[in-house]
Amino acid sequence: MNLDFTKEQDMLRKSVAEFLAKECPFETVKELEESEEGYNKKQWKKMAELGWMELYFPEEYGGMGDPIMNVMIIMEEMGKKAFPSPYFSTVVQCGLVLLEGGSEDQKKSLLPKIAGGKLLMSLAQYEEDASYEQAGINMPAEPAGDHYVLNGTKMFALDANVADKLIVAARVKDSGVTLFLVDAKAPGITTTKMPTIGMDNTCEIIFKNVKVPKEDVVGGPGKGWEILQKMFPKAVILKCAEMVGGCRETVDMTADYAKKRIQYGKPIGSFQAIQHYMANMLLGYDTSSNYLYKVCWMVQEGMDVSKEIHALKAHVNEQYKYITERGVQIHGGVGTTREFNMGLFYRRAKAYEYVLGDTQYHYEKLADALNM
Amino acid sequence: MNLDFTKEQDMLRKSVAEFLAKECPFETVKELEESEEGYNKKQWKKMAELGWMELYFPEEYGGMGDPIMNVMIIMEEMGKKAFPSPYFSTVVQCGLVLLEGGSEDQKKSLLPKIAGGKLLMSLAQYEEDASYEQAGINMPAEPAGDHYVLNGTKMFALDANVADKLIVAARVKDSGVTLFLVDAKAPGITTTKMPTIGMDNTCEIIFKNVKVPKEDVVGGPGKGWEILQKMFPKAVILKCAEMVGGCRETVDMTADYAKKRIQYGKPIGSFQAIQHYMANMLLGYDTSSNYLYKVCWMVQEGMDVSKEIHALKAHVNEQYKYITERGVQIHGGVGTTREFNMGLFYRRAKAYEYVLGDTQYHYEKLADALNM
Amino acid sequence: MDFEFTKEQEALREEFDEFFRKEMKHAPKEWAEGGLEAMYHTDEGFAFHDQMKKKLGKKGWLSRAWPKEYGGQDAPLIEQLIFNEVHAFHRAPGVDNFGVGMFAPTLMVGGTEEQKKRLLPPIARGEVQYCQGWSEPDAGSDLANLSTQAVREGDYYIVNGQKTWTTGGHRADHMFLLARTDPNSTRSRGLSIFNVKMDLPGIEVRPILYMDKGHITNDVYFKDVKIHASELVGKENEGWELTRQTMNFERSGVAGFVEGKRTIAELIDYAKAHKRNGKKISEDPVTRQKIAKLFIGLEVGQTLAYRINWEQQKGGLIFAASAASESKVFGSELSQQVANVSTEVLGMYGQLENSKWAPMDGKAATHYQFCVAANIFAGSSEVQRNLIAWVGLGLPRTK
Amino acid sequence: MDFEFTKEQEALREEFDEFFRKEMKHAPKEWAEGGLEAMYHTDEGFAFHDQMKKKLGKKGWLSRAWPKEYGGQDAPLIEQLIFNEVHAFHRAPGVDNFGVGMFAPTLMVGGTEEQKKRLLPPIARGEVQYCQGWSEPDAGSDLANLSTQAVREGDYYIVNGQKTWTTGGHRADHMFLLARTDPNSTRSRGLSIFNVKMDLPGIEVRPILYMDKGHITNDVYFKDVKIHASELVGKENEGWELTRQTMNFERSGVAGFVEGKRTIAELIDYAKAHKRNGKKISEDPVTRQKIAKLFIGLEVGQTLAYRINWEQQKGGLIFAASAASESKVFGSELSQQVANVSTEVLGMYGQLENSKWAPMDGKAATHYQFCVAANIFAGSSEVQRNLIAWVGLGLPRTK
Repeated sequence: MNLDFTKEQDMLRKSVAEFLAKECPFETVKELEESEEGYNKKQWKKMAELGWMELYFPEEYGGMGDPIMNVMIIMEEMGKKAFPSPYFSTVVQCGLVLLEGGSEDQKKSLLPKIAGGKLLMSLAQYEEDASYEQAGINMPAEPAGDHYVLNGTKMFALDANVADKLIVAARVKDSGVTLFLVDAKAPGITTTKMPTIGMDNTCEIIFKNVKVPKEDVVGGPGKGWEILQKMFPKAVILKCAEMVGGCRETVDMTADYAKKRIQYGKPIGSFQAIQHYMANMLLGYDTSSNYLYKVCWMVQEGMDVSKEIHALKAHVNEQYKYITERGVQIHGGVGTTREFNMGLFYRRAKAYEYVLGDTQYHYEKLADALNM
Repeated sequence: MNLDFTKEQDMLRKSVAEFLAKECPFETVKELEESEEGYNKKQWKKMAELGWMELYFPEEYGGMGDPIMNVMIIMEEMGKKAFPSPYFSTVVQCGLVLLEGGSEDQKKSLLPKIAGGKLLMSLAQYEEDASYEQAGINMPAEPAGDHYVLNGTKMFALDANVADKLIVAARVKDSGVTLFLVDAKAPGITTTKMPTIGMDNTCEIIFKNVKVPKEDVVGGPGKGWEILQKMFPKAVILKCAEMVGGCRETVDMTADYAKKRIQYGKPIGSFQAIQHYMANMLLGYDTSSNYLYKVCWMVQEGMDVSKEIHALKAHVNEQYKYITERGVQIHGGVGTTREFNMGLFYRRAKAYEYVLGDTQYHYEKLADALNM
Repeated sequence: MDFEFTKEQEALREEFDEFFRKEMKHAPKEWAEGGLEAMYHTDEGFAFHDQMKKKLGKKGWLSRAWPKEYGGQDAPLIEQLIFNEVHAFHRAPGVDNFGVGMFAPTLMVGGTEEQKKRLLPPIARGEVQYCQGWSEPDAGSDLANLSTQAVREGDYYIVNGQKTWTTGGHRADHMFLLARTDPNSTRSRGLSIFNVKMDLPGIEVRPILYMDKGHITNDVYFKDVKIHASELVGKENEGWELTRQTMNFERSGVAGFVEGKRTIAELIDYAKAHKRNGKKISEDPVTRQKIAKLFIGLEVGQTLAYRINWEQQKGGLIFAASAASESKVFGSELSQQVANVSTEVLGMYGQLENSKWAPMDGKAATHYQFCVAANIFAGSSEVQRNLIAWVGLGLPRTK
Repeated sequence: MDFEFTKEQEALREEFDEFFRKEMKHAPKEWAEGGLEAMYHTDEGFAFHDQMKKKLGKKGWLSRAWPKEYGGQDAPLIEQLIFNEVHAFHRAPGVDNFGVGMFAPTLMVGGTEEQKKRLLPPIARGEVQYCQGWSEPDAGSDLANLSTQAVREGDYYIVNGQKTWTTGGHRADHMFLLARTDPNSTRSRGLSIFNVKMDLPGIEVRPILYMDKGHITNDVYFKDVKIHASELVGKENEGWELTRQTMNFERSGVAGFVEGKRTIAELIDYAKAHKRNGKKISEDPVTRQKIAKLFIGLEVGQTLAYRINWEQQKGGLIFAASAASESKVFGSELSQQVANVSTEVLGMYGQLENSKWAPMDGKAATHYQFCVAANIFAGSSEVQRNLIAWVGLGLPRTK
């Protein structure tokens, strides 16, 4: 047992933190939130240059073959800064789908582009009934000669408005859920940003007779759910890392405020009610972060995490919401304002609950995994 | 709208409180809990003399025809003193079943005896699967000439160990749930007290070829569930009254303690954490008592309470548990002891949750009533 | 004990209901999201409020519970409660809580005859819009720490300082201001109340944007603002005591519970009408129990509000003071639960702001963001719990 | 970062597991309900503990993590954690936490060579049973308020006063006592630690019965008790400081999380094996989610305990101190949740004390009664949260 990060990992964390502190202070975060594109292209390019995107891709696809824990560190730091970018959709979700299910050709052609910051991607999985389950994927993909034709509507697709390519989950009759690589600007595609509490790039995508060549199926017809399931635990861990980073920042920012803000002649952090809220917040962070590290390690080791992955997402969902909610409460009025930064985290906590399954979904899946 | 009790009701409350304070201090409560019979016969006789048992029976059955709110007042005061007696089983549950479903003969012969304190009764409804539902009543009653034969086991019957008569819910083939008046000492009946957290008279009753004459059916074959349902809202209100009384006593006793107990040089009631717990406790009491009064009034007026009765029991269950649990916490060590009285209420809160449906049951029934 | 409304009261309820049912058909689309943002953020929303206010004024409904001598109808407090229930159910605007609910009582208790005659009628007629000048940057929960100064010079007071969290300050034409008139005083002594016109020279209103960029509250700066001495309400230096005498006006908090009930009724409708994973959302037992719990809270909260109204009517101020704090903290935290459960039951749709995709006009996401403010403003939940412990239970008042 | 146990550690776990699996077959029926009551209430229960303690002593497992110079094996703290996990999983007795866990570290840090040689071996061999003489009627959460006096007279200290909540005082042959040796001192200064034989003249032990009549704790009265000066541990008047130096012994709280996991595994088994209203209890979604939530708490708690153990091993005492408080408060409140959910899932059976009718040997009802004590004793949840805020976050220490 060795629960310390390596020196290299500490250095990586430091470099990410320094970059973000310099490149994307909270004022910039708010500007990006309000922009149509929702991210900054120059920052994106620099991140690619720093190697953040190629990090965990195998060397043969232009990557560095780093363990997932290094990506986790990057995501934690992004979470601390409430940093908006298509990293999760492109590098994590679509990158993993390609890695787990793509053909050699697909990997060789796309992964290096992702690694180089030259390709943005979005995963279009969910549909109108907002189900996280396989059964919720019902958009038809009709075979027609050497291609498929997609018709229907995808919802809640992250960063589809800026993506170059989409990975679309659709149902092929008699085969099942199938993933398609689709040009985001292909004829028949209409992408619209939906206004969300996260002020992020959550999109509706309407497909009208969109043709996809058969060679752009990822992993073969009917293999879609299996591939998504392979991506799932890793993506959960990395989204949780982002949330845990947000928890840490919220705890720190709130403790600072509680030490400085004077009411009734003393710092509000000396009131027992505030101390007890903050004790709970720290507990929420410490349990979340340590469990994150453990489950990340398990995935890295190839261990079964069929229980742990649900426990992790549910716990982190609930703690992030709790910590940011108490963070607002302790800050009082300023915590509710756009000017101050507390609201950034409070809003993200709710938005991220919906990414890869909300709490109730994970409770139920965990109960399944516990053989109940 | 007039949310005050009448002067007569205030006087009734006072007289009940005074009687119990004199006759059954907490030391006596503990002795009774430890006794096999679980109540005091002399007290019971005096209560009858004071008219507590005849109160709400109609005059033609030896009663006074008082409104149910007066019984509610008695139960609230009993709850304050954690008073153990077969009042709920005999007067409330069985009294109401007879009133709602009994024949004139049955009412005329039994209600005056109950009113006079000369008859103890117990309702034997639940069975091995511990269901609160009609479908949980499966003990067979086989017709055989001019009688029925009961075979099976009833569980969680209150005060069956001291009862003279039982009302037994059993299933008659092709008719359904049927109630039987059964002599508690009839041949073939074995009654055993079960050790419970409430240290009360919760019993198992085994029936082995117990013969019951057909005239001892209450309300006719297949009428059992309907009669139980008529008893149900009134009994819930009165059990809730007992719980609300316990909430009040706990809040008062804990506030007193918090004002007197010194730690770190000042009363613990001056610590913000304790103040906030106690604010929640008072809120729990105030919401419970006012809602109790309202729903009791509705029942008294013959109004539909199909939503309210479930809301009431669930809310009072949860508040009684919360209030007593925090009561123990604020008392610290002494709150956990047999010598001090806090534990009496803490234990009862859990025990009473199981009477007439636990919280989860009532949530689900309320959802039904909300047409979900 | 009797919870029944009289026939007259039921008729009144029907009259209120019919009025709002009709009027709310004209609500602009900005109104749909609900909450303070609907009222203060957009011109359309505020105009809707302003028109409704005048209509209510014409009906005399803004001042029904006021004494007749001040232009009211001496209606019992229970009628005010009925009005509040119907008003809340329809999520209607038209009541300027700062003017009608707070400043008018202050005037009735502490104003001069001249002030009452001059200031009450426009409030009753819905012609003015007030804001409340209390909070300051260093006086949030600790209101007694106010530092805005009002210095007497001849017939005027010269005011300097900064107010903050001034809800609707950018929409108001009047403020009732709490300022320090005794420069040597500390804590709650030495404060005075003023009626202030917002267009006086030296007053500057700057927006504070909410986390979702909504404009509700403001900073209000005073630089050598001259306020005529006739605008001092009550005795100089005794403003704090005066505000404490205005508590026996309807403050049961019933509105929040009624509105919550409407929200969960809408949520139930949604859950019954929509499927997820092939099953009606309303069939999911966990969802059912979550909603059942909310309903219970709203039921018991509403009943507590009735009790508060009753005790206020009787003059039982100590119970009413503690219980009003109970109603406030219970109501605001319950409202937060409603927001939480709404965003959960709607699933991914719970994150959507008002748009063509958003169920319930995006109320869930909007409410999720605004509910936290309710635990902070108008006495934080911590302050309320302190008060309940002190007033309701007599626990020692130490900070 | 690496959460893996070495092969040697896994073998050790296996060895512990085999031992307890075998030994627990001999548990008397009184043991079934679990908890402190099983150990201290009945003679049979205590005898089982006592025999197990001697067996563990013989194996050297009570002192594995002690330094070799004091008879230990210098085992890394992680091995202690493994032992604690297996021990907790089997709900086994045999570890006198007061002797092994608390007094032995005190001796190692502050005892004289003579004391270490005299007192540590019997503890390591499981031959003695300690109790802790700290709490007093006026010093519960506020331990520094102790008033029991120890006055030096010649070679002896004369002790007068009263201790309370002395867990197992009626079963112990020794007490480690905290008493005031400087009569002019207040608060935490002027206290000293003594090793006290319980059979000394003038010591009287009187039972305090728990709310269910169980005998676990005691009042212990001291009347002119003569304690030889050689029993003073550490420097006179510096007992408080000494107790604070013993924190780097395994105190991760892992045991509670492991036992909780076993309890919910049993609960799941019950829910799968029993039907209510014609459906397996385990199929009820509300029950499923309640149990899932408990599992999550236990998982993350256990992982936090690993972190604490790791930081202690590294000597990261500040984090470990704060996190040990976190583990304590989280663990005890979670244990309470386990008790709540158990009594709920069992339905009416949840109220049954150990008897032929009671599922899980009546553990649910027993646990429901005892879980509240865990939030109070050994540092109440309020004290723990204060400490977390002060130590873990540097918030100002005011009371």
